[in-house]
Amino acid sequence: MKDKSLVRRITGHRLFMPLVCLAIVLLANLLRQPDFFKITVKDGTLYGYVIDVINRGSELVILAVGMTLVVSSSAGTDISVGAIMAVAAAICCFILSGGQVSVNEYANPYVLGVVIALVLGAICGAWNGFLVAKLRIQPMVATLILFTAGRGIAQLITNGQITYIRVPEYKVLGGSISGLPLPVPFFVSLAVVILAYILLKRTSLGLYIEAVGINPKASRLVGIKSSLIIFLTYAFCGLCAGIAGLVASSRIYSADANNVGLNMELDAILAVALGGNSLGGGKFFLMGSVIGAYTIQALTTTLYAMGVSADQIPVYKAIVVVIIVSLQSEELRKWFKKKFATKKVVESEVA
Amino acid sequence: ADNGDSGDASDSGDSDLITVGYAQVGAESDWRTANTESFKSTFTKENGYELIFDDAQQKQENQIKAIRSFIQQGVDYIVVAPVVETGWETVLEEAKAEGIPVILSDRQMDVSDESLYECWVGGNFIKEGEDGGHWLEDYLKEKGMDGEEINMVTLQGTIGASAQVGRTEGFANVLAENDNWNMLELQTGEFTQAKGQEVMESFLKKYDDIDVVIAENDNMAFGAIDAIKAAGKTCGPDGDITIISFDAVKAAFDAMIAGDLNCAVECNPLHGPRVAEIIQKLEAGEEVDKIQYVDEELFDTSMDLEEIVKTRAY
Amino acid sequence: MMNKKKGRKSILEGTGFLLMITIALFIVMYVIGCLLFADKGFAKPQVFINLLISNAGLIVIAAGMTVIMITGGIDISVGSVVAVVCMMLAWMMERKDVGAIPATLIVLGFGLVFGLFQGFLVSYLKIQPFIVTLAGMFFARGLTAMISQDMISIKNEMFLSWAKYKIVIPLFGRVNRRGEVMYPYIYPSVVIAFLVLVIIFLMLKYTKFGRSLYAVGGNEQSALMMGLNVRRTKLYAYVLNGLLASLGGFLFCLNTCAGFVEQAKGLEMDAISSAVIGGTLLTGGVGNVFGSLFGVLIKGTIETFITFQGTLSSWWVRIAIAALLAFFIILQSIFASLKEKRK
Amino acid sequence: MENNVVLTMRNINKNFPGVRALSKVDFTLRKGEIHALMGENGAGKSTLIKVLTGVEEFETGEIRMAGCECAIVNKSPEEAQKCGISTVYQEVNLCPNLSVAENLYIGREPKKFGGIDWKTMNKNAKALLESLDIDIDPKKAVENYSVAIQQMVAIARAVDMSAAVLILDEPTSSLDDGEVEKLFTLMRKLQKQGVGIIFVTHFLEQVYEVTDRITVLRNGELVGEYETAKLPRLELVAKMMGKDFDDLAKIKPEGVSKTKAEVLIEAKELGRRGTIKPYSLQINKGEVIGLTGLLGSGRSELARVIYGADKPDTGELFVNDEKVHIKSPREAMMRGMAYLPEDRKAEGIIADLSVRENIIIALQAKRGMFKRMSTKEQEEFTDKYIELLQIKTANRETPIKQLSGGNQQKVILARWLLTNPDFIILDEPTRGIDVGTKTEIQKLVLQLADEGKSVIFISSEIEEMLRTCNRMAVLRDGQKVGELEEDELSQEAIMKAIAGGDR
Ligand SMILES: Nc1ncnc2c1ncn2[C@@H]1O[C@H](COP(=O)(O)OP(=O)(O)OP(=O)(O)O)[C@@H](O)[C@H]1O
Ligand SMILES: Nc1ncnc2c1ncn2[C@@H]1O[C@H](COP(=O)(O)OP(=O)(O)OP(=O)(O)O)[C@@H](O)[C@H]1O
Ligand SMILES: [Mg+2]
Ligand SMILES: [Mg+2]
Repeated sequence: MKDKSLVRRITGHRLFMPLVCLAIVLLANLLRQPDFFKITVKDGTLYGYVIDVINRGSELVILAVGMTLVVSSSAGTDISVGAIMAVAAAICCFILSGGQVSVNEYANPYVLGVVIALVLGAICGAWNGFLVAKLRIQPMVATLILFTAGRGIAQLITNGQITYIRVPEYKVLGGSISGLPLPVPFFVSLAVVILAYILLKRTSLGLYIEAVGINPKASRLVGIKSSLIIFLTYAFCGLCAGIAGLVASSRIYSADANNVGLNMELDAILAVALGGNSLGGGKFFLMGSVIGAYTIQALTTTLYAMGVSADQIPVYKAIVVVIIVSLQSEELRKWFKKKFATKKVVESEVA
Repeated sequence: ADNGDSGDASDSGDSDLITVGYAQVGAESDWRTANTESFKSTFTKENGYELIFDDAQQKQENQIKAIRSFIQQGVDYIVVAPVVETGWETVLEEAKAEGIPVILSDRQMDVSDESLYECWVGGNFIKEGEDGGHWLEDYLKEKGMDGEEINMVTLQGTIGASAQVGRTEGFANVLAENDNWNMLELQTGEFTQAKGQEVMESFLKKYDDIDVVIAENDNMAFGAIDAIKAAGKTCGPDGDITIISFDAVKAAFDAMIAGDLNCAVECNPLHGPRVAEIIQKLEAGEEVDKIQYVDEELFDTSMDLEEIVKTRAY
Repeated sequence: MMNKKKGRKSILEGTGFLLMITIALFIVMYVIGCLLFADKGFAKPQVFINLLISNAGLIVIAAGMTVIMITGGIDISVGSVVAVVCMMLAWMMERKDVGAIPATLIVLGFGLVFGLFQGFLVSYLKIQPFIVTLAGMFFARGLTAMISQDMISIKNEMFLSWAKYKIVIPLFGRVNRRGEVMYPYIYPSVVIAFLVLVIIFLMLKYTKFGRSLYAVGGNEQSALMMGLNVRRTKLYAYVLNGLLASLGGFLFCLNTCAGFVEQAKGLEMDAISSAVIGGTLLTGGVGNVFGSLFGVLIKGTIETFITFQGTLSSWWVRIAIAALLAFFIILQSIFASLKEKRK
Repeated sequence: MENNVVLTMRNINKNFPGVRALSKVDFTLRKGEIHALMGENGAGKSTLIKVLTGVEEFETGEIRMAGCECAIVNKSPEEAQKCGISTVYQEVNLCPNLSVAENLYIGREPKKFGGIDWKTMNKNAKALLESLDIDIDPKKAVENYSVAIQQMVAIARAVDMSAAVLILDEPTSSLDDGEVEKLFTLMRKLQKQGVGIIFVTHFLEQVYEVTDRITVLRNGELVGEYETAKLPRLELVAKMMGKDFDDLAKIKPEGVSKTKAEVLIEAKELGRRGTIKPYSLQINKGEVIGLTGLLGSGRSELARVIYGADKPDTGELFVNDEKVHIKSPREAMMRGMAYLPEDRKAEGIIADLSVRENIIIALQAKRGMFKRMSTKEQEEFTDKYIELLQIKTANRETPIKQLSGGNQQKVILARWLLTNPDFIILDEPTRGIDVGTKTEIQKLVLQLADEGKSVIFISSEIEEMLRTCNRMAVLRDGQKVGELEEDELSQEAIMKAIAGGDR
């Protein structure tokens, strides 16, 4: 009896399904190619497919955190995060290179570049927030503006060139430090997740965001500034995109306006959904989104490892996504339960 | 220019300027930016041209729209760097009906009627691929490895892009002549550094003994270099892995000078002057060749790269 | 007295209002274009007609998107569906020697089945439309690559004759540089697009299914409790949309006559933004296909502005399009909130 | 099956996670009978109806209808309608974006040439509404009308469709006496035509006025079925509550007139274009002011501009003699105001949040974002109010949307009491609340006043107002037309003032 309730508590937990899905993806690997889980040590850092997943998934995790809040508070998605990543990367490289196409030392202090990039990311987010919260434009349409303009702005900043920062320290954010067992991006994403978690749990912001997302009218009447909350989530999402942009830029020690964060917005939204969050706003599970992000990355890395051609990967991705979301579907579960229940009744009647 | 229509741009203002509409692909790479710059600096008012520039943001639909718009604006010449090779019949016929000559740049067009365009200017991607292959043959011979089993992988460009198709095909031609060459896997890195790096990481985990990496553009080669280093291996002339790349942008010279990259096959983006030459010929009523290759070279670490890079425009 | 005031208010009420703003802004914009680029011939009828010719496919797709958005859903797979439709057409006709008519029927059937599948996931398994169609988007794009990684040109004669058949409008003739008289012309795709628009308009306004779409979008729970079959309504909406997406793809293919992997990337965003500009709400329950037509035309006009301008760098093009889009969206939102205040 | 029976439900069981909503419930509906379904909040009335009409599935049991050989199971309201059951659910369920006419006829639109005949539909709608004395434009979207009008529209729809069975789940909760009377006339007409009507209400008078039979539920179990005429009121209440019930007529301490005339809130020519004409109103400390008027007379609007829920565009507001500019509910709240909105579903509950979160959210917002209440504190408060207001919920973490209508209302009330306001606006606080609790709430209001707090009390029930209010403001067509002092208050005087005969 007690066991059953424990099982039920575990299976009923909101993170259960997302975790199961991640486990299934990993398990499939174990069967197909056991060396997926082989981890060796190179230069004092761990090395292997699993580490790749953790490493490459970092930007997605960071974006998913911001996206979760946006989805929760405004019942809409921010499709401009990929473009904002490019903008942040561009401004950072522009400042550090002083306008040159390629430099071997910083033209300006590193901190300056990073701070301005993050501020600009937040400003882009704030612009989205202004459109959504103040002008009441539907989120997807509001963010369509920066989605369209973002890469243009990034190109404008870098004058259409890929700007290289060939300074070893610049690669640290997206690389690894010997002595640190895991790549740096993982720690960056960890920091973002912890920061967001503390912000949401130590203050009542999390509650406000959910309330506004579920019923903005009622929230206003209980004294929550709905539009301010929505605005803040977008600004925060922009900030997250800025951080992700810096990591992505550091990986290639350059700003590639066309390709930094390309199509990342879709994966970020997908991560939120795979984490068991409703895109209709309201209740959110931050950890679910994080797990969702790793699930997507695990899938991508797996498919690469299996040698699936990159332009056919989407087919497999689609199939896995459909299976995962179907598994999480309330309706399907109900249907199974009913089938199962009737069977049980029949059995008991026989007995 | 001849006229007939009151709305034509050629009639208004400086009627002695030749109006050229240039439908560019976009600004997706440094190569492309250099290509655009070459056109903008060639077709200036001082040189007797008026350039109407259109950027298609990598979308064919947009280019078709732009060409239709050029026709309505009554330009004298239309230059197109097609996003893709296919699907131009209808709109080119519209241009033909209006009597506007069309010149292609960079990529070719697959049309049933060759008279729909005047000529094509661009690099020879197949030759680039072959050049890369032949360089490798020589290089291996030099190192005395010509008899050995050589394992290689390819980071392909965006599948379907002319550069990808041509370079893959060209290299495959050379590959077929060398029985000891063993192509382990081809995978697309979509012409980007980040993807190139990701794919290379995956290759390195799968195969322990990669000798050669063919990167179908420089950016992917940079990604591959990082991945190789992260895996604790070395590359370049003194390293475990030989890397051949294409395009030869300035950053590639930096990589070769740094000793990370072995060889870069040039893909020349400076088409503007060549197109201007052709237009002058057409204005003079002369015939022009249908296919016009621009000159392209190959660079490797045996050359005096420091000097060469100073002369490079892109 | 109160009543009179109410009567006047009702003119501004309802879905018609945003549509009116959209149309008015379109006209203003077009006139500005004519004045700005008078010397370049912006005012030529063919310039306007080209908007329709180049966007015939998009018009049909936006109509389908409008239907979906009215139910409160979204479909971001349409761009990929267009790609796969074009690829299938090209591949069947060029590689497999299938005739143009059977090939067309097959792709329409494909769209139907694709829509059915997406609709099933959305309405019966209650999976969020964005995610379902995101998966659909991935799937269709990947499928395109699986069919062929080549660029395939369509050379099928019957197909090309459809694509190139000019319907000449014997008005506003002018003489071209060869001394021939040129009349404005349209292609059959424009006629098909308009037919589709009219049919969808009538369906939305005059059939039970059409009204159910609005009811479901307005409040799904209420629609259910009022005795509508919400699931079936949504399912049919996605099936219809799938069909329209493939038909749109067919028209798109008439314009480009080719199939390749990268085709029609981002077309879904064009369709969504066109519908929104035309007054359709992403939240559901409000929308009009003719609004979406004007949405398409407005986006087309913005692009035409930029080609006529003709000196912008690549990045300025993106920024300019976005700026005009922002200007338009913000203006619309201001008008809408003014109306809200007056209420 | 007896031959005059149209519907029987036998042994119906229905569980929600953690709640046994219905257990072995039987129900019989006869031809041409009006059958009241009674019970406290959360007794399972709405659930029984939802089970019957296919909104919710049930585990075991049997439903039979006249004319059908075998047991039926409705999978959706659509199927129920096909069986001849038409329903008005407790929460108004209309499509806000569609016109009134469409809401009336959707799914059964008049056709012409194969398409919908809009002209006929609008004409029919107009006629149907006029038969109920509702004078609104059927072409306008439903969202333009107040809850009460919407409720009338929903009723009109159900009545117009009713074939064999008509179900009305608390249709009268937001209607005034006049409207209720109209509804009853209609019900009687249908009764004569042989339609069986299930009627849910918490108003005992209404039960005794129209119904023939009563079925009482308690805690999801059937208490019994009685003929209305043979069941005295007090006995009915006792059956519903499971215990005896002291008479609630006199709860207002007679003669304790409020002598303190300290003004807490004063509105001077406050108004908002299009909704409420400028009015002045004084609210003293420790006073309960009632707002009365016909449907749509602007009672809610009057209150909303004080709270800043709607921004006033003329006039001034003074709190404690200090002139204030309240631009948002938050500012009003910080000045010690509270507002329990009329439309519970749209403006009250935050559906997916738990009972606990719904209760503490206002106090949390008042304290500020960075002063998060500890979980322990939150739980203590929640438990206190669940106990105090007898909120029926599986536990404090249950999402509020899973509570019965009346219990949701109690949660919202708890939310505001928790903020310890000086001035509270209660817009229809007893809507959908059972007799027992209703008395509790009325007592609570008086207790608040005793503590020196001021209350604006809006209710469509005049008796309730008489019991609680010290003073009443009368509204007509968005205009305050008068005030009635304590000693003038009587049913008659109020009716007169509302009707506007001699004023
Ligand atoms: N969707 C649901 N999920 C879980 N529990 C529910 C749900 N709907 C109702 N309940 C529970 O079932 C019980 C019966 O609720 P029901 O709505 O039938 O009460 P009711 O008699 O209509 O009360 P009221 O007079 O307040 O409307 C309540 O305890 C309620 O909490
Ligand atoms: N009979 C009616 N005809 C037209 N509009 C009405 C009618 N009744 C109400 N309304 C609308 O409702 C608004 C006022 O409703 P409000 O909610 O303030 O009324 P109320 O006095 O609070 O009554 P209740 O709360 O019982 O609905 C008016 O502005 C009007 O638009
Ligand atoms: Mg109920
Ligand atoms: Mg009211």
